[in-house]
Amino acid sequence: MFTFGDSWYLVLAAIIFAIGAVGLVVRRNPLVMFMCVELMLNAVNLTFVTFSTLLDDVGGQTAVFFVLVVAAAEVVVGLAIIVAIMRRREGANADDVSLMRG
Amino acid sequence: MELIWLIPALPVAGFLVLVLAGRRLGDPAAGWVASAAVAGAFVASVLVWVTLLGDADGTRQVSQTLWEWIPADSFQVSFGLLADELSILMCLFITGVGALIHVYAIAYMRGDPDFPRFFTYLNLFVASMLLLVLGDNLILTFLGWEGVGACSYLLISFWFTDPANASAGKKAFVTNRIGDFGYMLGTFLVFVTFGTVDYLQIDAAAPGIAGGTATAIALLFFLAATGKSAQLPLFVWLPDAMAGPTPVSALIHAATMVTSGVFLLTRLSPILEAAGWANDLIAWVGAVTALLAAGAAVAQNDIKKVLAYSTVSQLGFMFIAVGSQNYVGALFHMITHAFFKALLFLGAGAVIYSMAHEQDMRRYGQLRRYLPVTFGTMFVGWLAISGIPPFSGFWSKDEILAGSYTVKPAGQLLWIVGIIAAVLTAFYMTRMMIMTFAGGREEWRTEGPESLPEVPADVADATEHADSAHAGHDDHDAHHDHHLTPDHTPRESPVLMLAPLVVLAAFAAVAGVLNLPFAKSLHFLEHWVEPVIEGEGELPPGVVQWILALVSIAGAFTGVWFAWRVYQQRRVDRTRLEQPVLAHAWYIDDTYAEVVGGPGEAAFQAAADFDHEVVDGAVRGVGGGALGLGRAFRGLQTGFVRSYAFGIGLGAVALVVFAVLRMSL
Amino acid sequence: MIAAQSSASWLLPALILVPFVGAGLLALVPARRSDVFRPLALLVTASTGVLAVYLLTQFDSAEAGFQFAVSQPWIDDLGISLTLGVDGISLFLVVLTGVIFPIAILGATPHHDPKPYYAWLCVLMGASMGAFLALDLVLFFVFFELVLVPMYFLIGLWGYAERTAAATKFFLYTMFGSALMLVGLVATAVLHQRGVGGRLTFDLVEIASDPGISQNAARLIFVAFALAFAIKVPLVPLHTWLPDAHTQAPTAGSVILAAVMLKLGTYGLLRFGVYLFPEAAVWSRPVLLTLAVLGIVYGAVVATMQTDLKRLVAYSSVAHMGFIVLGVFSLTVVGIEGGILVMVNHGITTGALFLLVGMIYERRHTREISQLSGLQRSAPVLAAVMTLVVLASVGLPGLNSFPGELLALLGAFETSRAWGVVAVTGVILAALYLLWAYQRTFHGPATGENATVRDMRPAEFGVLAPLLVLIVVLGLFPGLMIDRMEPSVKALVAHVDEQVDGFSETRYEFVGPQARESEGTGGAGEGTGTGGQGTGGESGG
Amino acid sequence: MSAVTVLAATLQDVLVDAADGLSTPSIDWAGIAPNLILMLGGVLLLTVVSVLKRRLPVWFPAVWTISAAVAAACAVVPLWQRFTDSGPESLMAGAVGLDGFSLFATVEVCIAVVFAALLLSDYLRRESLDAPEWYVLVLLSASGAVTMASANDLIVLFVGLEILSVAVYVLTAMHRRRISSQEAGLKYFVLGAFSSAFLLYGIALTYGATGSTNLADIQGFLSREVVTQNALLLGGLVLMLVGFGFKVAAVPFHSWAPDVYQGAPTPITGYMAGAVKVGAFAALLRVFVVALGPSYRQEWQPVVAALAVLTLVVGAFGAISQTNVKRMLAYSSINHAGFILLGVLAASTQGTRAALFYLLAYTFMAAGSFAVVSVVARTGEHRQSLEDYRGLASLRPGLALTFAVLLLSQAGVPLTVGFLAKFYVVTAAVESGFDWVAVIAMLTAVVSAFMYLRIVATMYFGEAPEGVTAPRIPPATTLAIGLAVVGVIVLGVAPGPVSDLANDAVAQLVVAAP
Repeated sequence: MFTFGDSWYLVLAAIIFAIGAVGLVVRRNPLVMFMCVELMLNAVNLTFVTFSTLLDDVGGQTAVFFVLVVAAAEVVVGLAIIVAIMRRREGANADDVSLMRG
Repeated sequence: MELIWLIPALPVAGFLVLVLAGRRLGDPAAGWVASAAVAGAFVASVLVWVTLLGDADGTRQVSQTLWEWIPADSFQVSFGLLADELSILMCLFITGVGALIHVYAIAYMRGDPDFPRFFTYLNLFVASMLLLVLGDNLILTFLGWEGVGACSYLLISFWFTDPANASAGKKAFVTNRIGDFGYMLGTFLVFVTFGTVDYLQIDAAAPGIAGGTATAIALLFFLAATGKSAQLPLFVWLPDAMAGPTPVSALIHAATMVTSGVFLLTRLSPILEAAGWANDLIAWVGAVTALLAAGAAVAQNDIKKVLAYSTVSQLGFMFIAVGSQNYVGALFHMITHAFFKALLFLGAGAVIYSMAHEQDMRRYGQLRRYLPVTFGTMFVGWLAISGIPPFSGFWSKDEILAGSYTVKPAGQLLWIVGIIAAVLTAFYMTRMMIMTFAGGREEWRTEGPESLPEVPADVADATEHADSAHAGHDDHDAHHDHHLTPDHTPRESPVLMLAPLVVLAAFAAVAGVLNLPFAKSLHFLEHWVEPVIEGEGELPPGVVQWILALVSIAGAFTGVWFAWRVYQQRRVDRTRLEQPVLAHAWYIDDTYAEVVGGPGEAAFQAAADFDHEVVDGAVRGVGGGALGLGRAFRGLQTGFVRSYAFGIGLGAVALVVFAVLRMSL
Repeated sequence: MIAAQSSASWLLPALILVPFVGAGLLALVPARRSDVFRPLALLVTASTGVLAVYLLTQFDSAEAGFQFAVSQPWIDDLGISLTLGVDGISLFLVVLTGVIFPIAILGATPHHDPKPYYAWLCVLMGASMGAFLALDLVLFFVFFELVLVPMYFLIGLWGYAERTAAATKFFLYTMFGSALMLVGLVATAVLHQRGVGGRLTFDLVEIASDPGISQNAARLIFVAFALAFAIKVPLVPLHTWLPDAHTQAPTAGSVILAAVMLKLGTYGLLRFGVYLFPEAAVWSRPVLLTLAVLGIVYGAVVATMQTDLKRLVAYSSVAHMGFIVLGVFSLTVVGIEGGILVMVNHGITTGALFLLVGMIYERRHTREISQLSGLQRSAPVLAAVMTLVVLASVGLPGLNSFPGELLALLGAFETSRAWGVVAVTGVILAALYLLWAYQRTFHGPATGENATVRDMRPAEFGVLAPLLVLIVVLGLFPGLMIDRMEPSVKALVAHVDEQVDGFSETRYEFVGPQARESEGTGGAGEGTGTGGQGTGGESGG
Repeated sequence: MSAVTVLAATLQDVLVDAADGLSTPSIDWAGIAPNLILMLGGVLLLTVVSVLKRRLPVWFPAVWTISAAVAAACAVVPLWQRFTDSGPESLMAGAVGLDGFSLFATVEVCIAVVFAALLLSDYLRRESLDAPEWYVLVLLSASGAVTMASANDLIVLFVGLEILSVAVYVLTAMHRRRISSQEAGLKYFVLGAFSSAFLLYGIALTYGATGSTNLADIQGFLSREVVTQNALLLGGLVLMLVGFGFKVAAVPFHSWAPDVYQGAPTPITGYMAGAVKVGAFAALLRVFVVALGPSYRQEWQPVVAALAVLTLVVGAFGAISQTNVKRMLAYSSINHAGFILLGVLAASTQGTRAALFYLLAYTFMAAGSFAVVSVVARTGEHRQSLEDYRGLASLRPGLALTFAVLLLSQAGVPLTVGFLAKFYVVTAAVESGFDWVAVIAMLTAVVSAFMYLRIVATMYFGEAPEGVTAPRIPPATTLAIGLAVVGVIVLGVAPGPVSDLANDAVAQLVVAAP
């Protein structure tokens, strides 16, 4: 029966990564932008796991934990900064934040 | 024999003394110091001449090297003096005539606020002239050459407050520098050909020179000579040089500096020997110059301008001689010319001095009653220059004309041009004498120009314009400003001015004895100069020579007679003769002024603007471009987070595309 | 080619350090003691000048190699060392620097805050000395570029109206050239190490004696060097910074800029161009000769039409620099000696000219020629000195510029005739613009304020006196300089001769009167006379 | 009480069984001493301050930070001895590499921390934002940077990067009252996260291609296998380059830098320009030059060359059209990054040594320059435009002179460290055949020199507008500026000792250590 070859997982991860990247560029709401970053990081986790099974080496899976921890730390700090800015004006989005240019 | 260095050293010493103590010495004393220095140099020259006389004919060469001037590797130039027949001859008449003119100037320049400065420059001039003549190599001669050029610049623009004088000085210096262009190139070509610039070595190595090189060298040095001796293309500065005080005109622009061109070509005669057609060119340029200058002199109303064009013309004669390899004739005429031209200039100075510095001959008339001595001495000078035997001018000019007759391609034509010029010379000199000393009445008595003889308007103002623009009367400075008033009675100049006149008149009269044509034994000058001169232009056979002499005498008398009829008896209308084309010296100078002033200046200005707009503009453009590019980059920074993210994404895509490309190739 | 380690090895470092230490002292003196600055600066520069003259007396004029050489490793792993040395070529430039700085300080006083003014002048002196004495490529580059900073501040702070623009243009233009030179310099060392093996070194003598660099690479690097020096000289298309810098610089700045800093370019061309890359120098000779001649003629033509006196003198410097490059790239002993003579003498005459123009500016507060007239009437002594300096600058024989220009032109005439002939026209143009300028300012009626101009005070004359004496003495006795520089120049030309096969030294010398079938190989017109025997191939000329 | 002893005994047994059972990696605590000191310094500072809140003097956090940094630097010395004696070794089972390179980078980070602490103390008092958290974050980010510099494993490197970045995101946004600080923080955060995702993806692909995240293994793998058409490795390399490119502000990933440099509090900007660049470049060098260097450089050199040229050009030309001095220095920092990329491009020991020296030089120059900017900006940092510097020389001659020296050093004027740094980098580039890039670099140096000159000209040649009071220069900042200028001149005139250290540092790098 049809089993998904390893490369399929890699392609899936790449697609998810691309969605995350495009999402960050397109969307204006900082929270959604931040979720897109999480999406990209998880796509990388998928890639890690795939390679780990492929290479039959535990290193890949351990790396996933580090990524998760780092993602968590980013979430904490990121949300703090985003909330600090959004508290100034309701409904503000990323484009309003363009004081410095040129 | 070590006296040679004394000849130039004394004027230099005089110069230094005057530079340091000039102002304190004051009016007459500075003049006497200067005159003493030049007189001392004359005495030293005589002493050296006497010792040279003692030596045997071919061995009269004494050189004394003072120090190694430019000891550059293969180009060794020593600061050495060479006293041989040619140079000591020149020294004698330079210092002789120079001393006389110095004495004359003491009186002439009395009362001038810059009296000491005048004599400082005069002494420097004599020193440079002596170095020019005594130098034992081309570079030291060049030092003298440029020195006299600089001094003539300083002396012409001596009364500098008048812009015309200043520009006349500059014009003289720049025109001379054009000549010096030829001199430097000639010197380089000589060095490249012979490996040396020393005259003695050149003379020794000259026989083997190739024709082409010799011609090139001859032409280059002739260009230099035309600059310095005011020949056809570059003579324009001499008439304007009359802006300087009269003693300057006498010393520099008649006797000494202008002859340096002839001296140089004579010194390089061994090269000219092999120079082929260059000699003919020299002869013909001399002839044409003589003719044109004589023509121009006919229509000049400023007494000094007449003499200036006369000098250009007489120099033309000397170059005819040089061109026909008749160097003895050239030297002979140079000496006689020095005497009678200096005499005429100083006489003119005396006239100007006594006529409240009025230089326009049309305001003179009947001056023989007031200035007997001046008239007497100038009378002798007039006879000499017109070529009336037995005065010196006749013998030297006749020898030149005779020499020119036998020149190979078109000797006879050359002779004819010479004769015409001689006739014209007689005519304009007589015209000058009549208008000044004789003429109908005392013109300055009758007030205002309208009283002048019916001269057509355009000629009057043309010459008037020419005079004021170019010559710049002497009446410029504070103490000279008293204008000629009708009740002015001219008085004879002081004795200090008249004595030199008398001495010069004597010499002008008897100088012919130096080289009488009758018997070989009488050719003293020829024997004296013979060892230095290379090449011998042969004279026509005896009987032909007599015929030519008679024709030239007849020509002289017709010139005098015709001038008498026009100006004394007023039978012929003078204006038909004094055409504007002559008054403007065939418009040569005016065309130069037009070219230099018009398109010349415009081209220079275009270059200056080009430099500022284009070259500098390019640099400013680069700066502006950089700033523009910078502003473009600023545009990229929109301030939006998303556009930055897009930038990063784009960068990533670009790198991935690069990776894919790497994969495929 | 380093000469034997002669005794006074302290002399060269002292020449560089004394000014720098002086600058430090000046910086320490408190601002309120304003009377101390000028004497202290004078003491520092004068003592350096005395050291330079002492160097001149100790200099062994028979020795061709570098004397008083001293070497101290600086950045060892890159082979950069503090190597100093002086030979016939750089000797007189060092002495000129030593003499001109005290005179420039005496000649002009700054209008405001003298302390940094004199400090920057001392730094400038140290850097210039360093540049002339350095024998290590990087050390030369360090001083070559360090010179920019003090000059930038001198122009920027004590200059005239648009001084900022002029200072910035000056700094960036020269820095652009030296940026290329830096890469060229590094490439030289790297290629030398690759070609010859051994340790990476930037020592000039070591690289020059056995370069081991391929011909094309050497040519490319030479172009980079030549570009940097062409900007500094300046050669014509790259010269537009000079008039601006001169017009806006204070008097002392202009004097030093003309007398010393322009010579960095020409000295660089000679030392780091011809000596380091002889083959490339011979290869690029036509181009540089053309630029030199262009500079002589174009510089003079543009100078004629200038309305500002200082700008006119600046363009005259461009013309004089043309003579130097002409002499250097004639690649004959005579020509190079001429070039070096012009380098030194131009410094003296143009230095004096700028001091005089400064004095005129002090009296009339304008440099516009149109507003000046008849100054000779009101200031005769000033006019007399100006006449002497103008005649010297025009190249009157007997004064100092003449021997140099004559030899440079002769050298050019010998090997590259066409250029020589055109260059001689520069003689005419020089007379034209300088005398016309002199006439418009000093002659003519003394109108308006010109009549009340104060004449030159004895103090001012005292400042100029040494220069005037040098103008006359070096005009009549150039041998003093030529004898000392000859061995080094001969060694240089021999070095070029042996390094470059297609080139042989051209020398014309007097062989004697005996009529001999002329086998002269020199291309002297149609044929060489028996007398002169040109022993050189006409190459590239 | 007996319960406690029983509990302790069982605990004891468990530990003993565990000890001999599974093989935990041997921790060589001495090896990572500097990193530890920095991290513990941060943590302990936090606890001490929270415990003894009021009784501590206001200058305590600053002094603590400086002493921690100095202690870390001193800890490097014994390690240096060990490195010189027994050569490079990798600790913690290959996770951390102990070699001259990481030690040198550690010292550079410590210097940056000292400068940051000095500037922060005055800045916070002036802006009345006094809080110990700033110093804690500085110390923690420093330890992150050191981790990156000495990481011998890609994952450890990523973790170090994140520790550094997150701390600096917060520091950037911490100036509550300035909206631009928060804007900068947000921009830096979003884009930082975005680019570190790329970096991570790159690491994943490299892991996939080479089978290990350990740099030594990767290097071993590459030397064994002939990998030309390896898609995964090339992809991984490229994506990692995006991550590093962002961190180092190389064009086209630079657009965050001007805004963040301008928005962030000036001492933090100085710290970013110093420590963050050191950490990022150290990692870049270790990954590209060391791991992928010897056998695989033909692949990545063209890309890095392109990046270098773009960075140089945009950095220089962007700078000359600015009117805000802080933004000018931001663009000049990009230009300097371009120069350091030149060193990376050379991919040789000379290149790495040149990059290290340039980083050290730039740390001094950046810290000094931003110190002066923070002084002139006065409270609320609203005086940043070029006009505010007009006539500074007459108001504060000392400050103007030091700023002039720092600017001229950045322009590459001789006898300053800037010139030598540029000289080393150019030599390295020319040696490895990239002379055309070196030429472009020097030309952009001339363009950026125009910007430095504009500031110097405004300070010296302009007249100070009336009513402008001379800026007050607090003591600690004066010390910082003094240190920076002394560093710039001493290193410029006598680089001997330091450049020899740098030379030894790169002599052997931990590559195939077990």
